[in-house]
Amino acid sequence: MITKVQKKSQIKVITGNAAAAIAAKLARPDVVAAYPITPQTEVIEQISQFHANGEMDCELITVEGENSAMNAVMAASLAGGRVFTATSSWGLVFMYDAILAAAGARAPIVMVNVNRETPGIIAVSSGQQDMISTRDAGWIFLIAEDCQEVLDLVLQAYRLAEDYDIQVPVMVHYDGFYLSYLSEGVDVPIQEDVDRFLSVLKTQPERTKLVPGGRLGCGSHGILGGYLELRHKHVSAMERAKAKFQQIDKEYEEIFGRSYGGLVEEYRMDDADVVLVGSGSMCGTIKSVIDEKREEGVKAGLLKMRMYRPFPSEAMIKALKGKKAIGVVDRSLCFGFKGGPIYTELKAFETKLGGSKMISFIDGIANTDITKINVATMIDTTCDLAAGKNVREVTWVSYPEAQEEGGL
Amino acid sequence: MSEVRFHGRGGQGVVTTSKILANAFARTGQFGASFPMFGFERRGAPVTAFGRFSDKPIREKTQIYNPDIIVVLDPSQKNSPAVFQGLLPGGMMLLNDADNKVGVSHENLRKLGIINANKIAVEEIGLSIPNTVVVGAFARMSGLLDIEPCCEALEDYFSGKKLAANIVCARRGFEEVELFDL
Amino acid sequence: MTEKKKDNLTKVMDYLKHEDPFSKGVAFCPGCGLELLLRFIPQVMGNDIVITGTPSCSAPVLLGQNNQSWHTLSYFGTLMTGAAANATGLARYYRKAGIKNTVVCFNGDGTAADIGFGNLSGAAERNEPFIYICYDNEGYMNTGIQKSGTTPFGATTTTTPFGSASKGKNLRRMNLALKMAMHKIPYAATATLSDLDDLAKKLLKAKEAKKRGFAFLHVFAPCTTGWGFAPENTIEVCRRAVKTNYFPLWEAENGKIRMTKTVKKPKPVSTYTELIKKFAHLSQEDLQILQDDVDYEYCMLGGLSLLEGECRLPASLED
Amino acid sequence: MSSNKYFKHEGPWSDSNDPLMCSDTGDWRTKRPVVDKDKCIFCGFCAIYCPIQVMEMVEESYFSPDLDFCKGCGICAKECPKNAISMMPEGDFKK
Repeated sequence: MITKVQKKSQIKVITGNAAAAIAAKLARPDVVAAYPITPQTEVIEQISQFHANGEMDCELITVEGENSAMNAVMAASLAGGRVFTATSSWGLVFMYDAILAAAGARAPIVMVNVNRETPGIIAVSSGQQDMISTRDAGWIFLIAEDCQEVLDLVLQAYRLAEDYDIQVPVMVHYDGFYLSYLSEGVDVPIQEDVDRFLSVLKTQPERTKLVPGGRLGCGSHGILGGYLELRHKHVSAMERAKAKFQQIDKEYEEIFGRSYGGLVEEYRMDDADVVLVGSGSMCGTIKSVIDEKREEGVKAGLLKMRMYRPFPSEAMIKALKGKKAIGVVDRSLCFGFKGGPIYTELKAFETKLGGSKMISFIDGIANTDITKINVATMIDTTCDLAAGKNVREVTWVSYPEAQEEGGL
Repeated sequence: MSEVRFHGRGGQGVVTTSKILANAFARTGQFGASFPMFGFERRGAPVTAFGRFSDKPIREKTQIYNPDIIVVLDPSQKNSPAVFQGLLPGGMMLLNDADNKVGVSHENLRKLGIINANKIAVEEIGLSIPNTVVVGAFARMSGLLDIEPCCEALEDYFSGKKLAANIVCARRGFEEVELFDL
Repeated sequence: MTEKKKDNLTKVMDYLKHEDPFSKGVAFCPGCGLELLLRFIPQVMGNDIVITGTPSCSAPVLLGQNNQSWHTLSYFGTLMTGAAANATGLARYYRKAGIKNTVVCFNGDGTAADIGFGNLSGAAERNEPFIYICYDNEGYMNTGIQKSGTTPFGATTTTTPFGSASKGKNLRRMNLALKMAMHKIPYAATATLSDLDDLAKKLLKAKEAKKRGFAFLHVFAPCTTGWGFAPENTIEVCRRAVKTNYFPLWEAENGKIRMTKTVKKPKPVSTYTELIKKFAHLSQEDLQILQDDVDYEYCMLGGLSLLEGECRLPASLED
Repeated sequence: MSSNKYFKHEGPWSDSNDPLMCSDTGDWRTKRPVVDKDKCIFCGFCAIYCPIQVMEMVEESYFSPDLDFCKGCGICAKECPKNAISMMPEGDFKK
């Protein structure tokens, strides 16, 4: 008979940034390296305070820039350490070369990226453009909807990144200015439960590690066939990550009592005719509007992407197949395409959706707020599409001027 | 669900007011969510924060456009149109003001609470940071929660002598707020 | 006869206590200063070092090919932008895990002085516990001889060619080692291949200093191919660089500079440049500019080294 | 898992527990160092300055290059204080 641990998890009212910092602390990383940037700053401040209080026994490297943060954690993780870093926007872009190197080196890094706009303008505003700018770097991308999920995903990310069968770095994204600064109740698990959840990794074979005198070197040139082999191994690991993440989500539920459905979360999808596809903090608002629309008799549902890379195409096709109309909400742009990035990618699977029609919504970029009214507009427009009405392929929800001018 | 908008200036603890209230709601088994409106936070600059308080989980992650309650920590903004923007019918307003006369009006405003929070704060903590007084006054005016969870919530933000002084602030806010039905 | 001969053996041999971990046949040019330096370091410091490297002349040998390797050292190879940060990550993790280590971050002047200087400076400021060695061949040799921050005045490279409107590089070189010493790190030094006993001593001092934090070594390593001198002259070029004060040898503990070799009667810099084709086009006037720059730099250094006696590190600042 | 034809590991790791790679750099040589054993005073300068470290001690009496790898740079000859090493055209030795 197992004696139940007396300590219990606690609800704490904290920001998404604090949730990320606490999750990092609970994962007991060996090395943390980070550089502050709005809206991520609080993450590294909190970790610094934990470290200063002696609550976090890690090597804390207060680097001189994000590029060094990524380079430091990459090397530390390949030496065998558990690592953590956090950034946002321009910081993510300043890391870009190291992000590619870390993925290619298969360094199991866990990083938090607090989404913020990137291109051109020094815009301190929300948006997922930074995520899109790095989507083909070979990292696994997970996206959180609320502060609780920030904490849960960071813990799940360690299981995924460091899994012997995966060994791919994981980036946990959450919306800056929304979840970063939003204070809400978060169920903070106790250390023993987190240790138990992560202990599975200790039962696996050891990954290759850089040891002094170990006669192993990391960063070998892949010559001809060797390079191809590495690329194929990487892509194969990304594919395996889908089933692995599904399994990790289930195991997480067994210990912590929370599950999100794995790669995608389906909200009122069973009998839905029209579906919005979304990701991140907008999903909470969408759920709330869907409930109101359901009262009016509109059969709307939400498909929330929790995993963006690898693209969970099978799970999405399964959930979306046969729906009358799908509106994909993008918080970023896909320059050179009219529709948003997720829309453009999902469009590749259109023939497998059994005739579902698709449209693209662009909102929540460049300091715009995805309001309940905006979401209602999106659902109405998707209903129009389902009803066979003539609907624009791409709608900039907060920028009707574009449509008036006869533009996109 | 009650949607609350907080108006003040950098240095008054506007965002913290909203955070403490969210914390207090969570302590009663209810739900609270608080976040600041984006912008550069500098001492003296106008600051807006949002709070949602409910007995059900709060999922909305948007700014608040139609508040049920407005809380004004900076008296100089009390007649600003931005403060009343979108106020729903039957709305409430909590005002930190040395002048306890009803000097504001709005068609949707039905209840007004006035508290001289700066004065109490100076007396208790020696600084004119009105936020914890306003927390107590909010509990009383809104009737949404008792003062005890508010005092408990302060433990997450203060400690030692500061905590004790701020608890006194919150209690005095709760007791001394003057309520007017309009 | 044999006994007498044994006494002649250079004392440098005494420093070579460890095996050469490199394969005999590696792809460096004949007469390459980098190759000598790279083989020398582990023979002095030991084979249990972890070396980090970046794309450069050293990379084709330092990094492996597929599963194969040119040497038995543990190495980590990535990007020029983050070399010092890579070494930081390694050294910090080993410290946390209690793994005995000597991390050597080995880079050319392109990484150290130019693209990777930001994180080199950051690592020095944080006094990270590893050794950074810059082999300075005064340009980007691996990409085909382009100008770097340490390329001296007048030198031709493929991006500072000689022409009617250009003397080669029209700018003066930066003094990387002095910049690093000014971070007040436990140890910073210059060295070159003609003075191998001096180099060996400094490698061992750096290894010792690493226990207190950051150690930086700036090693002058001429490039026969990129500079245009006969392969057999590599060591002679180094020797003349020292004898003309073109590359003075010094060390600095906590920023306090001490000359490790003083040249009694420095030769004119032309005795150095005459060996090297990249300076061949320079007129007497141009050479004077280079001479003036060398003199000026040496004067600054000399002034700083004179502070040695008066300038004591306060006990409160000792580790 | 995909195949391990080129790499033993998931990522780009080289393994020097296997035999090291090695090129026949002796073939690069156009001139060959020839040591005059009588002139050699066994100072070892040729050995310490040899970039590829192929000057080997013979009977603690003189030094001799490993011609399988010597690239023929001539540093040994140049640095020898007794001019005991001469660089001879490689063609002279071809059979």
